[in-house]
Amino acid sequence: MGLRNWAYYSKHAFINIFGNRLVHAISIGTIASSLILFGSFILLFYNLNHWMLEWGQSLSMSVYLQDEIDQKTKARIESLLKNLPSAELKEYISKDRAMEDLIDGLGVHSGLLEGLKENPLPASFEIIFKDVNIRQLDPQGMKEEIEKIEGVQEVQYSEEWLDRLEGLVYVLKVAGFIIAGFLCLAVLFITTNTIKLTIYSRRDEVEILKLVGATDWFVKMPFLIEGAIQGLVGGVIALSTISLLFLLFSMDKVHIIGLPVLEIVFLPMAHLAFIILLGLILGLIGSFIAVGRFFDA
Amino acid sequence: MGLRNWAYYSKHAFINIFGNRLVHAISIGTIASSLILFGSFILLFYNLNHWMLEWGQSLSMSVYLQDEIDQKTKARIESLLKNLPSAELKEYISKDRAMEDLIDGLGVHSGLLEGLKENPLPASFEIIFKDVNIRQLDPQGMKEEIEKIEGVQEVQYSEEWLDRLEGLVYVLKVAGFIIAGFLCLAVLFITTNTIKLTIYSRRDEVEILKLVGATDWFVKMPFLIEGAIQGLVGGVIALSTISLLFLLFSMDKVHIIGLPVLEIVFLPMAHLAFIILLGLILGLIGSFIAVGRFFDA
Amino acid sequence: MIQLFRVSKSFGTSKALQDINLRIRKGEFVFVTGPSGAGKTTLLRLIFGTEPPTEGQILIRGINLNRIRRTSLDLLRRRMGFVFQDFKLLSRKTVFQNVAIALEVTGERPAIVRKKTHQALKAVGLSKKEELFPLQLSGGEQQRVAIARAVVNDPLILIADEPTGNLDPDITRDIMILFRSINLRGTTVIIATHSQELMKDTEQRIILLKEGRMLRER
Amino acid sequence: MIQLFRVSKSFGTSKALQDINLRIRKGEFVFVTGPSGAGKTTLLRLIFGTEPPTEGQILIRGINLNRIRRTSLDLLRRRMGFVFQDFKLLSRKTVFQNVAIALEVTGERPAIVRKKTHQALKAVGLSKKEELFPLQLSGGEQQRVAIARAVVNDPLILIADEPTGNLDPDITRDIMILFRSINLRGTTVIIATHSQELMKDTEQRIILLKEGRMLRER
Ligand SMILES: Nc1ncnc2c1ncn2[C@@H]1O[C@H](COP(=O)(O)OP(=O)(O)OP(=O)(O)O)[C@@H](O)[C@H]1O
Ligand SMILES: Nc1ncnc2c1ncn2[C@@H]1O[C@H](COP(=O)(O)OP(=O)(O)OP(=O)(O)O)[C@@H](O)[C@H]1O
Ligand SMILES: [Mg+2]
Ligand SMILES: [Mg+2]
Repeated sequence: MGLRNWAYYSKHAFINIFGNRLVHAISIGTIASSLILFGSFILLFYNLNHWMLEWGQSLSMSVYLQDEIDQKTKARIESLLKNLPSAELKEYISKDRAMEDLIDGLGVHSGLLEGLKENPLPASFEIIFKDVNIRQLDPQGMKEEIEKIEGVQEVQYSEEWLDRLEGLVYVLKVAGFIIAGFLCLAVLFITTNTIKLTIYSRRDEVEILKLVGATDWFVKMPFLIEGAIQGLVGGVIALSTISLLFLLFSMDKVHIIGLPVLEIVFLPMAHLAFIILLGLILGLIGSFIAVGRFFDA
Repeated sequence: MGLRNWAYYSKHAFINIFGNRLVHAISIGTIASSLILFGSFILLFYNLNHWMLEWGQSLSMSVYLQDEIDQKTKARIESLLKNLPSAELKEYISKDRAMEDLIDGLGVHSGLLEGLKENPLPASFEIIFKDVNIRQLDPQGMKEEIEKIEGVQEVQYSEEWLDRLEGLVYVLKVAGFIIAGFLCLAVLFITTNTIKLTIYSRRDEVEILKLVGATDWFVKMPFLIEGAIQGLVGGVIALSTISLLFLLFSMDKVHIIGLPVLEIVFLPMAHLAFIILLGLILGLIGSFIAVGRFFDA
Repeated sequence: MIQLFRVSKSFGTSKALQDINLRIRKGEFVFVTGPSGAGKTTLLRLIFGTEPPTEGQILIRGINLNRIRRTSLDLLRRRMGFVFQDFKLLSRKTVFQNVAIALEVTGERPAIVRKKTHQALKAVGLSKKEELFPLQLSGGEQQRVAIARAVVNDPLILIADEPTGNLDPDITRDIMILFRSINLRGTTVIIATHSQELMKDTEQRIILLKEGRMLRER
Repeated sequence: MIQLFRVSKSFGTSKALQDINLRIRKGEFVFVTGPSGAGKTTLLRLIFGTEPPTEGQILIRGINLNRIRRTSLDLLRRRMGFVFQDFKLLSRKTVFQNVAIALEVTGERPAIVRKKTHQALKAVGLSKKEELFPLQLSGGEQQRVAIARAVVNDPLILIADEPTGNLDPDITRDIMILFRSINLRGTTVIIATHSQELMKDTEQRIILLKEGRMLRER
């Protein structure tokens, strides 16, 4: 197909869009709203995933201190821990607090501790490693490193629950992809149906163009371009709406839904581009299927 | 409007559906798939809610036994507990298991227990109250009641976490309604747009009927009936599909998504009727809006 | 019956009709003629109330179309028959349904709808084609369906826009006889046509339009 | 140029054409006539390849339409012009675009498309209406757009179905002169018509159809 043909196709696509602006507006509205459904789900899913990962990826360590250290040593340990890469010093638990926690934890059995003369529990610093890929972290090496610090008695970390969380994240991911797949099918179906209807309302055009000797492609191309444009515009509208929704929900005071203050993150660029691309592709596929129909009849 | 008019309207609605069966099929498909989205969400949401409530409404109690009871007394207590209304006997924790659990729970601090000569922990029965409205249950009275049983040392239950779960259920509910609201809007928009397109492709009919002196209602009624039928059929198709999906997912071996085996429940009748009704109403509103448009032009 | 006072009709800058004064009495039989684009169709559509005049007043049976309510216009249309130049048939309905609809809108009883529809289709020679769809008919057959629809409800006023453009001389004669007989039963008939032949051997009144103006009457 | 051997066409049980044998040579000027529903339009559509014959063979410029490939039919149609009885104009495109499309499908250069389109519209007297849409035109004007589209690509074969049914005598004469001049430049012209007037003072060949059969030729 030469350049001149493309000029015709595009020209006619735009003439058609103008001539059928009502139908196009309706169709774009439908495509946009189904893409909004899709995009909102992706956004929700992405955030759930994000929260899960953030939660799951925070490896926490307890650094137990020797009983007899002075304030200076303690301050030194504290500053050393603070400077560990991507670590966050959560809290300092004194010997007394440790005992209180233990009594609470034992509940009815706390009578067990009644015989103790002195508090055998060590004080500790609790640290959390955030925003790191848990697989790249070497907790064992870290533990040994920290234990070398003067005044540190022992370092403990628990890994077991990580597996559980990772399982949950995995379930969420699989469920998410299944739902996204279903949604995608529904959106494809709705989009192609809508474009089918727009073309159906103009089936006389197809007939007349064939009567003046237009090739199948000459007839189809403007419809395909129109479909692509509808999808593209629908995608852009959907994305704008989702962005707006995002801004609305991520405002400082989102207590309308009573959610605990969770940090809402927006989709990464790749996902954004994907929604627009999806609109474009759906528009193309929709018009392709739809226009094909009216050639056999 | 007399009976004869209704006969005409219905007759023409059916003639039109037959004459425009392609357009109607497309439109019904779109309506059905957007209702499927909506219904699936309702089903998912209903199940989440169900799980939460089931989880949240299971009050668990520990019944601690005296140390010196014999097998017969223990068996009597067991059968008494089993017969409590809506109670489920979860497990029996022996003195030894209780100690193991405690050691696990203490972790590094388990050294504390090293000095003990004998196991001071009591054996216990764990019971769960399921499928009851937590607010109607009187845990305190229950506790006192059970403590009267011969051989029972003490009864403990914890209530504090219930509040937290109830909060979560509330958040889920509010979020669910917001999402359902958005979905409903989108479905309404898609449905009306689709019906608009079907009517748009037949705008000549509106014109010609007006030219032969038909009243506005005479022209509109068949379109409204057609819209209602489209919505109704779409709703029924959506419901059937959702039922099928439900059957698929609630099959014994639903390990495709790796979900822990959760009991999936189907929607109650009222919800089912609602989806069909929604289809009907959307079809009516859609055609009402759509046909109105072509009267002013 | 029909009165036009200083009626003009413009579409944007183009003037389709200018300063038309006209009075058609009950039971008259009138031809409207003139070259292509002279304004014949526009004149008929103004009388039928499909378009409002840009200027002037139109009275049908004493009712001013400028002031008529929507529902009264519907009622008025049921007493008028119009053969459109482009037929305006419902392509998704059968020939029978297309003609019957003009009676159904009046709320006529089904039995009478059937009887009158059959009669009208017989009068235009389409009895055998009742169950076909418009697109399965020849051009002339479609035109006759349009004529049947216009006469089926015994209109007070029958307006026909180039009703024989697609018909052969024999059928044209039959249709003109049909129009005359309807006219004899008291219906006012207005026919727009180019055909010299149609108007040749009549004594009927002829209104000649040219570029939107009434040139002369006979 | 055009040959039909024992061609029949049925729609369901109704026979629109029966056993037609016909040969039209290059450069001929032929009228097809006959009463409404005789099969004129059907005959022209068979020649144009819009409908396949139920029986028999049709050859256009030596090509058998029964065996022609889809793309070759597209190419063939570009060398033919067809004035449809119901015009078949694109209602969402302007008059200019409606005519230009017949050239654009051939991949003609834009400058030439513009020039030829203006010429064709001028030939039918619609220079002033180029930017209007079909529904803003009178019936006769629409018919002339259809004629302009049919002649704009200098067709080898021009087929016109009742091309003057909505035109007044003056314009009819102009259109016939246009057809004659195209014919003189070598184009084969086939016109279906009811109009006795159109065929009155010609020496042209006339094919008379009745109930699907060829009755006689002149
Ligand atoms: N909707 C419209 N918009 C713009 N111009 C219009 C419109 N309708 C009619 N016209 C113009 O008004 C003029 C008169 O049109 P009209 O249809 O009345 O002519 P006519 O006498 O019926 O012609 P014909 O014999 O060809 O049918 C024409 O020039 C036409 O282009
Ligand atoms: N698609 C179709 N289905 C059924 N019957 C058809 C179809 N097309 C044409 N016919 C029938 O074939 C016959 C011939 O139709 P055709 O259109 O060829 O007539 P015509 O000679 O052009 O008539 P006119 O002068 O009225 O245009 C008619 O009786 C018509 O009803
Ligand atoms: Mg006209
Ligand atoms: Mg014909």
